[in-house]
Amino acid sequence: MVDKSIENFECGHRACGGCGAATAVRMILKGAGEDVIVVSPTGCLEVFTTPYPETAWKVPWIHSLFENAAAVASGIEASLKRQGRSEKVLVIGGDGATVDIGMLCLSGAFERNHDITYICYDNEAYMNTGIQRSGATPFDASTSTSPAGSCSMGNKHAKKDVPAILAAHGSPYVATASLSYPTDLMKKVETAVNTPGATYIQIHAPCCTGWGFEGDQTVAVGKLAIETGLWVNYEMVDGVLRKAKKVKRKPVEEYLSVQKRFRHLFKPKRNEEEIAKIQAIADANAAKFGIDI
Amino acid sequence: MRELRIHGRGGQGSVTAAELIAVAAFAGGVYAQAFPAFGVERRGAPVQAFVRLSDETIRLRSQVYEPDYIIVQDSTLIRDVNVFAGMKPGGIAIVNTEKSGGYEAPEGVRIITIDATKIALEEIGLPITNTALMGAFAAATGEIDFSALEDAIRGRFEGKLADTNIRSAQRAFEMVKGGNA
Amino acid sequence: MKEILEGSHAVAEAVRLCRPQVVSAYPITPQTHIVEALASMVADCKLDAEYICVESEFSALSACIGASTAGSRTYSATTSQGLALMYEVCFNAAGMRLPIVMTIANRAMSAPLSIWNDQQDSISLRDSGWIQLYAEDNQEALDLHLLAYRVCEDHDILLPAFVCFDGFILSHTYEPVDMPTQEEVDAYLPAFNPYQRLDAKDPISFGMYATPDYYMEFRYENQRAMLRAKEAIVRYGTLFKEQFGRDYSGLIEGYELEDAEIALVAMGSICGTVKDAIDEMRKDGIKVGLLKIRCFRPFPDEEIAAALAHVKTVAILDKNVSLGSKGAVGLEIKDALYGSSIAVYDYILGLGGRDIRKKDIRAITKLAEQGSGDMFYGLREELL
Amino acid sequence: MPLNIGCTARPGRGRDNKTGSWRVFYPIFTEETCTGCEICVLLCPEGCIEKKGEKKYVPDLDYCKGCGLCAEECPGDAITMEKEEK
Repeated sequence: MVDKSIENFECGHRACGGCGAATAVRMILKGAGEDVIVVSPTGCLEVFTTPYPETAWKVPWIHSLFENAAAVASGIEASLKRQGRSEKVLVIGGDGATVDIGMLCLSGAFERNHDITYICYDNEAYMNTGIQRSGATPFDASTSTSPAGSCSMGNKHAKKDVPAILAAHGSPYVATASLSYPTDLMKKVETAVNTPGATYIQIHAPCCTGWGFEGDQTVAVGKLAIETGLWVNYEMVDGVLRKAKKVKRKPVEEYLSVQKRFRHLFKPKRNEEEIAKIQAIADANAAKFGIDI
Repeated sequence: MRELRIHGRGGQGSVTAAELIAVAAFAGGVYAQAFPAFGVERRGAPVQAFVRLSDETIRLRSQVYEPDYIIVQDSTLIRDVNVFAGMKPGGIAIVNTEKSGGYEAPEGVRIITIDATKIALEEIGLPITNTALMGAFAAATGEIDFSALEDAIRGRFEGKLADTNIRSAQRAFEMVKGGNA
Repeated sequence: MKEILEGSHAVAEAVRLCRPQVVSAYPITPQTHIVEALASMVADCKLDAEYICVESEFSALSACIGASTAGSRTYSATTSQGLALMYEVCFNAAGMRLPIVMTIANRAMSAPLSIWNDQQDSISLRDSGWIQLYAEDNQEALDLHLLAYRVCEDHDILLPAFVCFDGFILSHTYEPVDMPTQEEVDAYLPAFNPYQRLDAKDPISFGMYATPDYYMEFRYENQRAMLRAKEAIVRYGTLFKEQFGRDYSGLIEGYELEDAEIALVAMGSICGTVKDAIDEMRKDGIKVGLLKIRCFRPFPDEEIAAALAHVKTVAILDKNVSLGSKGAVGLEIKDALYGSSIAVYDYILGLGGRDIRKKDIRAITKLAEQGSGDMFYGLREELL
Repeated sequence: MPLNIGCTARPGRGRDNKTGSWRVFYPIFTEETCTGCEICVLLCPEGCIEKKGEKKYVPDLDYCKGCGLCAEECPGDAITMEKEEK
């Protein structure tokens, strides 16, 4: 049972007002419980929480490098095992560190099936360095390295399906969640942490600065992702899809139109062709996960 | 200091031979050093391994260029490799061959030929010639005791494999001792 | 007890005797025999440790960082490209002040690909904040692991260390070593006592970032710890001598150096060949000696300046080159002797496994006598 | 104060950084319409909203950045954002 009173994230951190990652991490730490060690790769979260000597972390926490969090976690887990200690090892990293530069270490840790939980807060670009695209950036999103232009519609590729990749590693528990659905998120973290072996959760964490919306809209934007089918909350147990959140789907433009990163799809004129492509992604998600009510 | 150079083909156990000779010599109270000519050669390619034996600590780390002894695991190597290169006068060359000789060695080098392949096939059932040649080396040079060699082989191989290898070494040892090689 | 075994296995035994709790390594030639031996020890319950079969060297050292911060004594081993892949992690481990010990079976750097020995790999990490010790033979390689853990884990030091030994030339060579017992090693090296660790009962944040207000001071503290390590190596080397009889009380060693007019300076396995060559040259009346550097980081500049103060000529044997400049040891020696009238010449040799013979040492000594140096020695002119 | 070896810190000084200075709008909580659901407490990115009594939730203005997420998500519309004017 998740203890919502747990508060292991200190005020005074330097996240943007309305930061999705900060909100998600507060929930993650509630779901994970008190007996936990957190590893963070380099990224927004790491930077806004730990300028020496001010740490926002009230649980033991370590940052080593950008791409090695899963390997550092592997070493911690091995050490704890050797010492007979009970702490759970939890990685909390962004999508850049997870789906791109840290993929090698992530794959290794999951193949070895260390008893760790890896949580990716997915804000769909490299926010720490100024909103460059990542392997988790959605199709057609404009970022500083996949800018929309007179002959570009933004990011040319679909999101890398890391949950499926890690499920294929034999992970006993893989889930997706959204900060806009806190109860579900916290329960999934609790489940993942208490499942032996390498478990993974990818959390949709809207970034007001990077995506271009006001900080008070973070939760609302996250909800729209779910309601349009562009983000699906599901669980995979031993590689088998168990549960996906069903919705009465809205058209994708309701999600796209509230974010500056998709503004080029609507201005100077509405681009029906591109919006249709994104709608097709949502439709495919709906078919794959059976989310339509 | 005495130096041995072993010529063989990848897979014939030249490095193991060097190591076991060093182990046996060390057991006899001698300071020994064994190392391969480090390479990326695969099975079949000509390879070398080296042994140094001395009554004092060996500090020298270069390869062996002027050996007192050589072991040639396979006489077919002689066609392409100058196995006798740099041999010291008074040196001993132990050559595995079915022939009885006819090799051109430097002045003063004694060549001992032995059909180690035949011995190995009969005793081990496989053409593993290195242990027979170690036995021949022990007999020809007196650098290592046979009992020390036996212990060294037993330290590396287990059970029946050790027994057959020791028998192979013993036969070669006795042949050379008896002047029948 | 004296026994004869392969250098890699001697190192693996030394590591076992040091009781690491987490071993994390990725195989690479010529380091493989060490990590294979350790894996066997774990499989046979001869070493009570977690052995993590990581997917890369990068992860190998990263996992050591995790295990070390969680409170375990850790070990890894690598060489060449593997060490280069760890580059970033090396700086990180040193900055986090983690007493990780890692064996480097020295090997050349690609390209061209070469599996053979020189010391370019560890030398290229000279600025990373790791203590660097170089072994002349397998006894020293074995012993330096004990010394390294003892020094690194001192709470006044808290630095990681490379124990470097030449790939193949030592790693694949059988030679006798005096293997200490577990009781002896336990008496020398106390159980791991982490200075601070990840612990839910006492949460600490590790690996924070430092703004310009703090960064330089952290680097300065790192530098100070490195300089303190000089004294610690001498202290624990002396302790080692008292307990085991083998003398590692110096950062450097002299051989026939007291009355030498020409000093050769070298690191690692080449020192043995140099000593034999010196014995021969001495018989011919050449007043030549060796200054062996055991500890390259921290660099014993004052000790070297004092040891070489009386010589006329110095010839440095560098198994590395800082491309566009000189050999790394040569540069350091020239710095240590700055302002003196000693002629100092640097020779790049033995790169990529090029064999070094006594006659080469004689030839270099002659070149130095003639005032010719700062060159690659032993090039095949017909290829150039 | 001497540096902590290895650039580490224990919890405590995180609160030294008063992020209240970032704020342009500040939240006003109305007890009358509050349902006590505590979604504001949960969603606040700062974690700076404290329960002080029945339906009495108070933001720590030393840290509140004024993002307005609490006001936006409050199901009872019990939180409104007002501009900081002096």
